[in-house]
Amino acid sequence: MAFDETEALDGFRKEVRAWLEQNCPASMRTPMPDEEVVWGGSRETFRNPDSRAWLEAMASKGWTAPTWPAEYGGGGLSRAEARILEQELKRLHARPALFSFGLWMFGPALLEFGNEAQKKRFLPDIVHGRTRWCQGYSEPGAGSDLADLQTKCEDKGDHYLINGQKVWTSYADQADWIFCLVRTDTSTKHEGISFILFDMASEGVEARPIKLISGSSPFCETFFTDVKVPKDQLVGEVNGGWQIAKRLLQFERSSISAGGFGGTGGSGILGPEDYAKMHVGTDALGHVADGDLRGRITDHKMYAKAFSLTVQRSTQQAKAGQEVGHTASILKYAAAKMNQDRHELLVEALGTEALGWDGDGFDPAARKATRGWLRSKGNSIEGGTSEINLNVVAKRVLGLRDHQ
Amino acid sequence: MAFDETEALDGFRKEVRAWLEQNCPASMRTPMPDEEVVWGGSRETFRNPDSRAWLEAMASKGWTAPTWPAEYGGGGLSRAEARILEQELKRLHARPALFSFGLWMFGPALLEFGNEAQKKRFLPDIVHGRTRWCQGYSEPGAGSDLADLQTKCEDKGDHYLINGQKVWTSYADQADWIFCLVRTDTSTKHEGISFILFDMASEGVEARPIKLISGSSPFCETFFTDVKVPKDQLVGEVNGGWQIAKRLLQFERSSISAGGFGGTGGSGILGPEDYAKMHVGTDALGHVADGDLRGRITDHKMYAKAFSLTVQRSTQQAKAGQEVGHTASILKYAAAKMNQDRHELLVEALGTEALGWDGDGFDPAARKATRGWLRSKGNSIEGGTSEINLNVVAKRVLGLRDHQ
Amino acid sequence: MKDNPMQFVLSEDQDMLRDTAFAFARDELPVSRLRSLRDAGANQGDPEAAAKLAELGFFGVLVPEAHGGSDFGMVGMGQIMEAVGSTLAITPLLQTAVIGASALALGGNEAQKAERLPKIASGAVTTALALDEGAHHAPLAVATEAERNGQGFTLTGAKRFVPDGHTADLFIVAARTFGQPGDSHGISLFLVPRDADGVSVLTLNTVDSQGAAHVSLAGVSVGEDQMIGDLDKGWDLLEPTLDRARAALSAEMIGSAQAAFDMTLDYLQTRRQFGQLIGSFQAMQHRAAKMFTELELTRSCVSAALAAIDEGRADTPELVSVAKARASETLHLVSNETVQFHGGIGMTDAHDSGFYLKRARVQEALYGSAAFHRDRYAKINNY
Amino acid sequence: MKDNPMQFVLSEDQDMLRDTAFAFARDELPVSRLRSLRDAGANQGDPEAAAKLAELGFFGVLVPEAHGGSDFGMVGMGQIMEAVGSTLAITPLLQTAVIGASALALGGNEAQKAERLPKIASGAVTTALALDEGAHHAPLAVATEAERNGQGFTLTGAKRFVPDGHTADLFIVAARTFGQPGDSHGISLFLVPRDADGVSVLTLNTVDSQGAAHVSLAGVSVGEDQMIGDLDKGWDLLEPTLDRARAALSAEMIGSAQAAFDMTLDYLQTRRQFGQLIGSFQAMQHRAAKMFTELELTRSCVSAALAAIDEGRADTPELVSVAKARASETLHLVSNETVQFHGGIGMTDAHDSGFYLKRARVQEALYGSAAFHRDRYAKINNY
Repeated sequence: MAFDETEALDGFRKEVRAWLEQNCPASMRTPMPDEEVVWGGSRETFRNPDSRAWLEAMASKGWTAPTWPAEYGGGGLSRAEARILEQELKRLHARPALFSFGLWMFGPALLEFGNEAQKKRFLPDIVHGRTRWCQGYSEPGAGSDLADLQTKCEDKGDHYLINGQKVWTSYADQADWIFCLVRTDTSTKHEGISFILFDMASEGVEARPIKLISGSSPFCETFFTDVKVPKDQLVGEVNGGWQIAKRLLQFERSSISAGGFGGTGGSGILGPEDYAKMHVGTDALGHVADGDLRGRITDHKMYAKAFSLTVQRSTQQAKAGQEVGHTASILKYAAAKMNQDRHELLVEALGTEALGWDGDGFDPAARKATRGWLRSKGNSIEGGTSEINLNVVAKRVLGLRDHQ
Repeated sequence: MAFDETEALDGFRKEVRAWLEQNCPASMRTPMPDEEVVWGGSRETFRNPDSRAWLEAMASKGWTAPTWPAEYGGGGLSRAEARILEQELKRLHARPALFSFGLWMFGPALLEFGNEAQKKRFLPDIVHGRTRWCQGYSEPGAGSDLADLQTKCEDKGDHYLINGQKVWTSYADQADWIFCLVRTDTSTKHEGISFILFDMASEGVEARPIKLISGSSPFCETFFTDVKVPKDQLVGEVNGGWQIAKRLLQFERSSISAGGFGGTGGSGILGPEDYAKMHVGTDALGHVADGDLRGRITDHKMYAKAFSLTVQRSTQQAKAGQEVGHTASILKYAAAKMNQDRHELLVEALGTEALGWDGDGFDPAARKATRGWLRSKGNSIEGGTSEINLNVVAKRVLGLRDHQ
Repeated sequence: MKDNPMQFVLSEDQDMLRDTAFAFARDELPVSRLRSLRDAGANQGDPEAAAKLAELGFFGVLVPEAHGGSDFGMVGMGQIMEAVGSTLAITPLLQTAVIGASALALGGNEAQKAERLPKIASGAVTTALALDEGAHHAPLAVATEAERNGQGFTLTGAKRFVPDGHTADLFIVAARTFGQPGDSHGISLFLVPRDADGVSVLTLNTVDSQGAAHVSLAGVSVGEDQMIGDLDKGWDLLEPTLDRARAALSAEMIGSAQAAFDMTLDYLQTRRQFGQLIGSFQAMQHRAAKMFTELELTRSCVSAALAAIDEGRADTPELVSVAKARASETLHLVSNETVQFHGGIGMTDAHDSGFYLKRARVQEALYGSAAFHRDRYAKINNY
Repeated sequence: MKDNPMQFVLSEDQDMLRDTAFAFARDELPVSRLRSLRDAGANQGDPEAAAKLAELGFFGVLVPEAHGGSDFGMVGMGQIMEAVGSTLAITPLLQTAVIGASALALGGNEAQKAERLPKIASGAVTTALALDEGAHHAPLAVATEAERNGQGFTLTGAKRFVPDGHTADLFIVAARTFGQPGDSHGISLFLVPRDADGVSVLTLNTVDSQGAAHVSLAGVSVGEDQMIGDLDKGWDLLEPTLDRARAALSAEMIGSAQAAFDMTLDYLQTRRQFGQLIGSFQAMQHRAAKMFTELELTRSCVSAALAAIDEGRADTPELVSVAKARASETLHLVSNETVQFHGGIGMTDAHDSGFYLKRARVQEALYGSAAFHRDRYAKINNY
């Protein structure tokens, strides 16, 4: 890197550090409890008042979207500068100012596929956390076969008319706007899909939260009945939505296999081995008395170790510019298996202690494990089922063909 | 049952018992070592001279094939009489006088599909153990897809000319004659197959024993080069061989899942738990010290117990006239898994003691287990692979359909 | 004795009983009933169902005719348990018709039998076994003390997760009259009414909505005549009673597993993806075929365990452990695959998959997990 | 220390070494070579291959430069082991280049290093670790006695299944100078020439045709100067040496597993059944994808174990046990599926499937089965 460049970056670092010292409230430098996460949008309550100031400060610099062009409210930073900002934020243990599907998924896609007017209109509100977006993809009839979607979008001359139903719409009941896949041509499959945006407050939109086997969830069923949508809210070409959709899925997949949403993080800090020692008992050496269970717990822990080592390996190899697509392709499947096995072992080690739902008489941590166990069953379904993952590995990675 | 009938049967029993006392040599009432098994045919050596007398005596009564019509050398017994003969033979712990694919597989099929001349010509020699038969079914190219066979059979006017290759032909190097599936029409698949018989001593027949990963085996590769076969040795209609073949397969499948040939019987009398106690060691209570291995051994033993109980159950239900096809359909698959798991655990429990091939330094019983372990890998392949078994269960039993 | 095979074919009477039970479960106790009880708060049992079961005489199946039962045996009881298991019905059958009836019929004295058994057979009284004190089944670990006092014993201890503990009229309490936790000698069994002084019951809201209770005994005094079986020799009565409970539970589990599998098979034959029935994908077909294989194998073990008890076979404990362990593994597999095969819809509370998954883990944990019974089987076989 | 991630990306030199090793294995030591050695009687090692490996300097990878080695480290050694594992080559690398070199480099005194290491690096001397005395790996169970005599020690005992015991020039014998079998304190290591008085070697014909030997020591006297490491403290040297052997063996195993998988994948893409490539059947595709997943996960564990040793990480033993256990489970799965996927042809001696299956069980048993390392991992993590 040329000398003056390095110098410029050093300067930038100083500047950032000073600004953060100035503008990052003390409470924003502490670990963040779930309820203080800021998702933005019209329903945001800012449980912790400092989080509002922090968001406004960051947004004023465009640093909630550091690499987006400044003209759309972004930080306009180079990759190098963005990395420095990231490092400095880490240095302070600063909380993320904003969680947002707009920042993670919709924004990047709009930058790539949207027209000038759309970018000017929607991106700044994302940067400032004024608009919260949700994703209208899955449908009851479609499931793994996403492109089989049926939500109808008719051209009514001066507007589009949308009728249909979406499912698994995360936070649809909390969002202000939705980016949505609709069918504009019923005569073909992938080539009949368009990508459209509309206000969740529009006439004819209804979102009903879905209750899971593990209890309440961020997911909704979302119904559209004669929803009118201005024509300038369709992104890209009519019937050209599928490529935008696929691009977006990449973001979603990666965030799930990295243990992002979907609660793959696991439940509580105690592992199956701890609960086994506690409830099954220990032998003279202080080891889990049941060697059968102990062996299965260890088999799982080794699998989990192998998983985290594989994440480290592919990250390092990617940094080194090596091809890691093959390795990465297995992570979603393995992450689901790992988290499900872990919870099965937690439940087994906890014995009857894991059989509580609510009310008294059970250790709350154990109840959390029970809910987590039920929720983990979704890991091999959400964001592409394990069966689909295995198909992809077999075909794209191993080069196995379909029946001819 | 009518009175006089019962009386007749009692009479028959007395008669059988007296005859057996008379004609079953003492040494034929003792457990039979492998090398004294009598397969008959021109190469039979009768290691134990008594076995020749015993075969001749039984054959003279037609009791090697009790229910076959007397005119073809059989015993001409009713089911009820045959059962009595069976009971009386058991009572004496009498050895089977003859092992024979002719008796078990070819004979019954010929009775059903052969013409009068063929029955008169071939069946008596089977009853008397004068002709030993082998089965020419599988081919290198076909594998699971048996009907894909390519061995060519051309009509040369006064004879057939056969060219091609068979594989997995059990005891082809020991047999006198072969019953063989050949292709008489290349324009269709199942409807182009014929069932033909010929002398293994014919010009152009060569049988080479196949060495398995476990060592020597009864299987052969069998080559046919311009083998001339008289036209009266084709059974049933030309191109009508497939239904005969299927009928025969039923016999083979059942005998394999019952642990018949293929050595699914397992190796030695000691089980994995015994070797684990011996080589892994025991705890203060005298239990296998490694709880991990102990649990997996027990899981297997329970599976084996479940298997034998299932065989008992379906046998009883069949006797009671209940439909047991569904239950029976899983036995071949389960038997293979059971025997393979058992041998894997034997090998694991034996540790380095299971790593011998031949020569000194290893317990012979352990070496037997090692060979048995290798041989057991064939259990999920021979007589229909486990994959084919699962397809059959899914489609015929569970009613799942193919892609439409 | 071990060699003559037990009876796998049902008698005509047992067949009829099975048909009756399945028809009743289907018509009167469908899964939708569990759902509405759950939505109404649940964890209160299902008295209405219990009353109907009583009318059918299902509580008397293990009660001698002399005491108002039909003495129909475990094979018969197993058919009923399988039926109620298939619809996840909430019933007092396991705790009352199996455990209560068995404990008294096998170990009660004439006075106790005459007083209690008719009420059990008629469904007038429900019982619950208060045994385990930790989170895992460990019948020998009983620490609850039974101290002699003038007219009988004083019980002090805490029982965790007592099934039906929140609804039963009468507890069968395992307590220690001698020795240390871990000893089989020194355990005695006592009948304790739920309303006795010193008994306190904490109702538990369980994941499967059946409910259960922690029961604590703070100096509860019981009369000499409330002891079932001989002093210090409760184990001789407790173990065969537990084996009956385990066999009956295994029958309930095979019923649940079969029903979940049938529901899944139906979905495989109707749900389409990529323009094909999902049941036409070979990977799904093989997994379904493997589940079917496990079900068939396990069904044989359950039948054998039930028959062995009726036939008084010496290898009963071994066969019971095989049945419970295999039933646990099979139900575990099937209940997981049921959710996975149904995909997203299977994850929703609106679908029944979750009910089978939740009940399965309760059934697995009760009276010994698969690992417990593998260990027991190995001990019996001395390795 | 445990938190800074170890190095997964190969250096340029390591990459070159890997390429050289794989090219050499492919060209000079293909599986067909194992077959011809086997057909010729086998169990005699492969001196010709050893000579070529020596020319390439592969015996000196763990030997300090001062003693004629390249001191290239375990990551480098692992690349070579993976390469020879991929073709099931018969080599003295594990016993000599890994174990012999490590024991002397880590624990030898200057004189021993100066005398022995150059010969090891040049391939002039081959070594074999005579450790286990039973059928299962149990390094603490050493019972062989080393009794003090005038000028040194007298060794008496029997070692079972010593890899390369039938070919090596020099044994590294673990013997007890103090304490009881089971104690780590009291084990000492000695160098014993195969031709020493009292040493008798029984060559074993093994299932994988590599051969091995039972070695008995009947009053073998060794000089004080033949002890490696400190008296009674052999464990401090033996354990890190074993961990290097286990990591190297795991690398060999991932090489074997990957090669068997590649052979199977090739068959899936060429063999037809029912008019379709067998690799186009979904059940086969899913099983292949699962094997690939296991291979990728295990590869990471092997790389981590090798790197951890070079980086001197505190969690090396734990990572080594993960690598060996996972390598065993993965190779076990792949070697079985290789035969099954190939069907009948895979069962014939004429096909290579059997060679992978047979070698796999030897590799699994050596220096701790998966169960041994699960237990070790659990102990290290105190549960």
